[in-house]
Order: sequence, then C-alpha cells, then structure tokens
Amino acid sequence: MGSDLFEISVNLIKMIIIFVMMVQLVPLLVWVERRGSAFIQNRLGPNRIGPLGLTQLLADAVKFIFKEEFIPEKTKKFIFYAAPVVSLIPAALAFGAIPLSMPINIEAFTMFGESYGPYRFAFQSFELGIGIVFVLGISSLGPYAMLMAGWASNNKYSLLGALRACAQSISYELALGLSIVGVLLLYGTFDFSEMIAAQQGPLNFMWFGKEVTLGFLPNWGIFYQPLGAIIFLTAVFAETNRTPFDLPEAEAELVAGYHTEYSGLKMNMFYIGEYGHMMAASALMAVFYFGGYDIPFVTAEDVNAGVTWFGQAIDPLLTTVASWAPFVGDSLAEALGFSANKAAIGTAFVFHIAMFAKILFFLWVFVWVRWTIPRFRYDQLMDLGWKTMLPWALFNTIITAIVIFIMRTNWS
Amino acid sequence: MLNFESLAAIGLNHYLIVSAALFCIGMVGVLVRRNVLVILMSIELMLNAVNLSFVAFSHFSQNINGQVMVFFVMTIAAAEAGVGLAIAVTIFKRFKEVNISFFEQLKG
Amino acid sequence: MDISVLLFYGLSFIVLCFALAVVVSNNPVYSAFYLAITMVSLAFVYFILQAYFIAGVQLIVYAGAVMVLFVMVLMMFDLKKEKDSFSKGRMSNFLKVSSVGWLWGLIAGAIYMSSDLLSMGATLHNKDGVGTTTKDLAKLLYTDYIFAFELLGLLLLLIAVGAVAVSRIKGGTHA
Amino acid sequence: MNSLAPIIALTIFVVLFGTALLFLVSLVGPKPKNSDAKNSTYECGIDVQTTGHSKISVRYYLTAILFILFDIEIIFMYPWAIAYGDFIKEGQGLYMLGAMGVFLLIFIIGLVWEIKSKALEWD
Repeated sequence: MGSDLFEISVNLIKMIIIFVMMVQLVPLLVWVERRGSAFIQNRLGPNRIGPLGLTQLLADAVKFIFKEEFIPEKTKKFIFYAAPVVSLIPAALAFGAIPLSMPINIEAFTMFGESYGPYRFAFQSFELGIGIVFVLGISSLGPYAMLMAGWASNNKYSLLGALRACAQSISYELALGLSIVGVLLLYGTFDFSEMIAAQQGPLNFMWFGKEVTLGFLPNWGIFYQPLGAIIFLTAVFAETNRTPFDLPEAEAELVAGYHTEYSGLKMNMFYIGEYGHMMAASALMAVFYFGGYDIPFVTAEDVNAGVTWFGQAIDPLLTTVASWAPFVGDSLAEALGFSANKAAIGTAFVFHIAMFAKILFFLWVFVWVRWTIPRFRYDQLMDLGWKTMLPWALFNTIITAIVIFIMRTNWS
Repeated sequence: MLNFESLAAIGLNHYLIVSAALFCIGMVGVLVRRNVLVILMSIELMLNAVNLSFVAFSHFSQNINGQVMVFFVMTIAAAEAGVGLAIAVTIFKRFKEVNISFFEQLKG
Repeated sequence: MDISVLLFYGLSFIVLCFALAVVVSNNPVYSAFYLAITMVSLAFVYFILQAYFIAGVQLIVYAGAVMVLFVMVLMMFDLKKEKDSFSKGRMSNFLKVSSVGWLWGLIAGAIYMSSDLLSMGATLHNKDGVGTTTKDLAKLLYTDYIFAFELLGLLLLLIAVGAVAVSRIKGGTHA
Repeated sequence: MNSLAPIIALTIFVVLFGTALLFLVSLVGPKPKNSDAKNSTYECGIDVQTTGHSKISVRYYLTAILFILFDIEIIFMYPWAIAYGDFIKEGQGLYMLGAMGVFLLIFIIGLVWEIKSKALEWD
C-alpha cells in the first residue's frame, strides 16, 4: 500500500469536497428549477433578491435553518428523525463512486523540506473495481428512507406515498438493471474508469473480424446503445421520482407523499437526497453513454500540451506578481512543491469541467422534462414499467448479445 | 493460548466463529419467536451465516467455487422468502393472525 | 495494527449486535430494519474478504429487494404491539437458549481446536486475488454449474407463478 | 483499489453531517409552541378517524415479490455480460449465447405469463 498521512488526508479532504459539492449544487438546482419553470411557462420566477434572484438560495437556506423544530404527535420519534439522514447516504455513496475526471499522477515533490513520493489521486471518493454493481446496490437502499419516513409519520398519506414510491422505484429498477446489461456486454467490465477509457478516440468497432473506424464521430456508448440509453434515462426519471413519474408526491391525491409530516430542514434533507440521486444518475448517464470526462476529438496529451502552453504563457505574469509580493506566487508554489505538477492538475481540471458540463446538461434535461410532460396515472406508470420498458430492455440485451457475437467472432 | 497476536491476525477462525454466532442467533430467533415473519427473518439470518462461512472459505483457500455457492444460496433464500411471505400474507388476509401457534389449526 | 483488523472487529460487532436486536425486538418492523442493517454490514464484510461481486449482490438482492419486501409486508399488516412475541414457558425458553448456547460453544471450540488445520492463510490481504475475479466466477458459473444455473432460472419462474397463485386464493388480489 | 475504509468513512461523515444539521436546527430555531391542532396528524383539517396504518392493497406486495424474482434473474446476467467478450475470443461465443438463450427464454416465459395472468394489473 505505502499510503502515508499526506495521501490519507488528501483522500479524506477530496471525499468531503465531493460530498459538499453535491450538497451545494442542490440550492443551485432548485434555483435552476424555479427559473427554468418560469422560463418555460413564460413567467419571471424568483428575480428580486440579488442578481437574477441568485441569492434567493441563500435566503431559503437561512429560512430553513431558522424554522421551528417540531414533530407531530404519535410519530415514532427515532425513525422519524433517522429517515432524512438515511436518505442522504445512498446518494452520497453512489455519487462518490463515479470518476469525475482523470486521475492525477503527482510526481515526487518536496514540501516544507520533506519529500513525498509519487502519488495517484483518482478524482472520486473511492475507486471500486465493481463500480456499477456497487452503485446499483447502494441506490437500491433508497426505498428505506421513504418507507421509514412514511411509516414513522403515522399518517395515511405518508404511508401511501411511501408505498407508491417504493413500488414505483423497484419496478423501474428492473428496466434500469436490464438496460445496463447492454453496457456491460459492450465494455466487458464493471469499472467506470475502464469504461471511459474504452470510449476514447474516434468511433471504431470490429466488423466481421475487420476493424472499421469512423473519424467524424467520437467512440461513445450512445452510438452502440441508443435504445439502452433511452430506457436508462426513462428508468432514472422513475427511480428519482421526478415528473412525469412523481406519483409518490402527487399533490392532488396524496398531499405531499412520504414527507407530508416533515418540515423545515428535515424536508430539505429529503430534497438533498433526491437531487443527489439525480446528480448520480446524470453522472452515470454521462459515463455509460457519453464518454464520461472524455472531450471529443481531443486527447489527454493535447489538453496537457495546451495547459502547459497556457502555464508558460502566463508564467511571466506570475513571476511579475511574485516579484511584487514575495510571500505569494512562485516561492509559495515552490515551497508547496506543486510547480512540477501544475500541468497534471490543470489537465485534470479541464477534464473535470467537461464531465461537469455533461452532468449539468442532464440535470437540465430533468428540469426540462418536468415542466413539459404531464403526470402519468398510476396504472399507466406500472404498465409502462413492466409491460413496455422491461420487454424493450430485454430486446435490447438480446440484440446486443447477438450483434456483438456476430461482429467480434473471427469467422475466417 | 489466546494472545494478542491471534486476535490481531485475522484468519479463517475469526470469520467462522462470527458465522457460528450469527447462525446461533438466528436459531434462537426461530426457536423462541412466535411471529411467523420474525421466524422467516431469523431463517434469513441463518442463511447469511452460512454464506459468510462460504465466502470466508473461498477467500482463504483462493477458490471461487464458494462464491458460486453463495450466489445460489442467495437465490434460494430470496425464493424462500417470497413464497413464505406469500403464504403469510394469504393467511393474514383470511384470519388476521401471524402467530405461529395459530398455524397448527389450519387443516384442510 | 492494520485498518482491516479494525474494520473486521467493528463490522462483526455491528453484525452480531443487530442480529441480536432482530431477535429480541418487540416490534417486527424494527426487526426488519435491524435485519437490513445486518445485511449491509455483512456486504461490507464480504468486501473485506475480496468477494466484491458477492458483496454487490448481497446489497442488491438482500438489502435492496428481500428486506424491502419484508418491510412492505409488515407495513401492510399493521400489527399492534405484540403481546406474546416470545413463546410461553420460561423453562422451555431457557432450555432452548441454553442448548443453542451449548451448540455455539461446541462449534467455536471445534473451530479453535482445529485452527491448525484451518490456518490456510494467516492474515488478510496477503494474496493478490488471482483467479477470484468476477470473470473467473462467470467462467465457472456458466460452464461447470450451467445445469444448476438453468434450473435456478426455472425455479424462479415456478416461484413467480406460485406466489401469484397463492395470493389469488380466496378473494383474488383485491385485498 | 477496492478498499473499504473510504466507504465506511464517507458513510460515517454523511451520518454525522445529517445529525449535525438536525441538532443545528433544534439549537438555532425558535422553541416550538405546542397546541393540539398543530400537533395532530395532518388530515386536511378534519379529525383523525383511524390510525395511520390502514389497509393497503396487496398489489404492492405482489409487485415487490415479482420484482425480487426478476431482479435475481437480471443479476445472473451480469457475470455473463462481462465475461461474454472473453468467451467470444476463446471461440466459445455460441455456447455462451445458447446458455443465456435458454435462461432468457425462461425469463420471457415468466414475463409473458405474469402479463397474461393479470398479476400486474393496477386499476
């Protein structure tokens, strides 16, 4: 292993940063959701507080903290309080397992006079060889938070909402799991990093034992698995209980679903869990079908060269600044030992921005669909899950298996 | 005899003893509880104990056969839980009763 | 002291405590939640044992499916606080528990006595895991165990039919 | 690779974070002023007639059990899916396709039977 204190502490800080990033995206998403709905419905949305209403988020957060803390009588107190906390765990763990950028290879450097060996930091909370199975397993723990909330509230709306949410998310988990089989057949691995590595470069595949390359398209999963991608995206909408599948919260029938009795920050924590689930789903969508942190037609070497060039271009500026203020700038960077690793960190940052752009795009799709498509009826929802999407996912699996068999077999 | 080294170096024995304890807890549950659902849960505990020993043996002998067996046991356990719960739900709907001693009176 | 030793003792403690809580808890819904925690902790124990795929399956099948089914059924039942959750007869209960305790002592003693026979590997993480990856599992599962695998598929089909048929008895599926 | 410690650490951190938030609110927020109307279970304004745990349709349960059985069948496909490429390279692709074909046939029979038997109907 050879892990020392520096490596462990960097990994811990990284883990906390990724979690806090997930939590901090939630108010931003709420703002996007409100402004987006206003934009789609030709309204204004929150625009009074701060530029474009952006500080509305801060005001909301403060409001939630200063709300009165009370729970209704006849609730099971411990489970009532535990449910919001439990709802955070699956989202955080699932999001932490997904690589958000390429790993940073830090060369040996010295800091404050002590030398530290070469490191490899992955841009994710933990690297797992069985990435997909872990993420599926962890997100299948999601129903517990809903069931706990619904049962502990001692309210029939809550319980009905919880059962509906649970039945819905387990029904669509089948289509979700089956649509992933196509991805697994394609890449032959559970590991997210290997999947992303397999999607680099231009579109190329084996055609009856010969290799075919199409230079004008990136080698992304969407071109091999279009049906699987559609099924996956739809199933994810149902898993996260978003419109058009927000039956558990159907306010016309069930008041507010499983969190009817929750108020203030406790309800907000359910929202954090739900949005965290959405972020994990968007990241998975990007990794499976859109190349992860891959930028089309640009290799890691190109980015590295660009970053190095940029660093050299601004280097005189930095030197000038450093000469003005001797405590910051180059001397500090030299003391921290990062000068040798500037390019590696910069490259990882560029790829991180690419990944983040993809995640934000799919999050916008979530918002977009919510304000475009009306809600399903419950029997239609179940019919869609069991009688339409499951057979189509099965069809996708069979076709993928047969096509891969025909194409990759050496027929000579 | 029992010393610190044998506690700090986790071997197969440790896992087997945990597995045995888990199995015995499940067994106590089956013997002393009267709610048929809790009895089913205790059976799941016992099956999990067996799985744990399978995985431990598989790891320490570097032989994957044990994991295949665990896979099969999990399947059977899920099937057993499904049918057991189906029967329990049917009886509960009919008689509003989940006590195991009541089940003795069910005669065809 | 390796971190995995700490993890083993912590997780085993959690597993055994919550298993005990399943058995002694008065409310079956709490029992189900405790059992779910036991299952998740056991998945992490499988993780220490480098059975990663089995750990994932444990999470998906046991914690994510079977226990959710248990919790849903218990919520459907709406049981009041159970009056007689334990079987009657203080003497017979004492005999049951003590005999199970004797059994555990016997097994533990046997394991302890035969520890020389069992000591195939002394410590954790001293093997590089060759031949125990998920692909190896797949190669074994779909060649040597192919018959059992297809039969399990058939069994699952029969269980599905059986469960639907059982829930149809008297009154159909309309509760 | 594949180490457990970060997963446990993140779980503990998230639990601590959530608990801290709950405590923060009870520390900072105003003290609740209780009244009967406020403490009662939300029921659109009318008095609560029954307990919150009324009878629930058995369909939820039936959906859950069918989910378990199909879920296991899907899990059985995962090792097959990742080993499929290797098997094709070794020239055993047709065998694997056949082995999974039989399994998928059983899966399809089960699915068709469930749909035909109206076990999945919600009305």
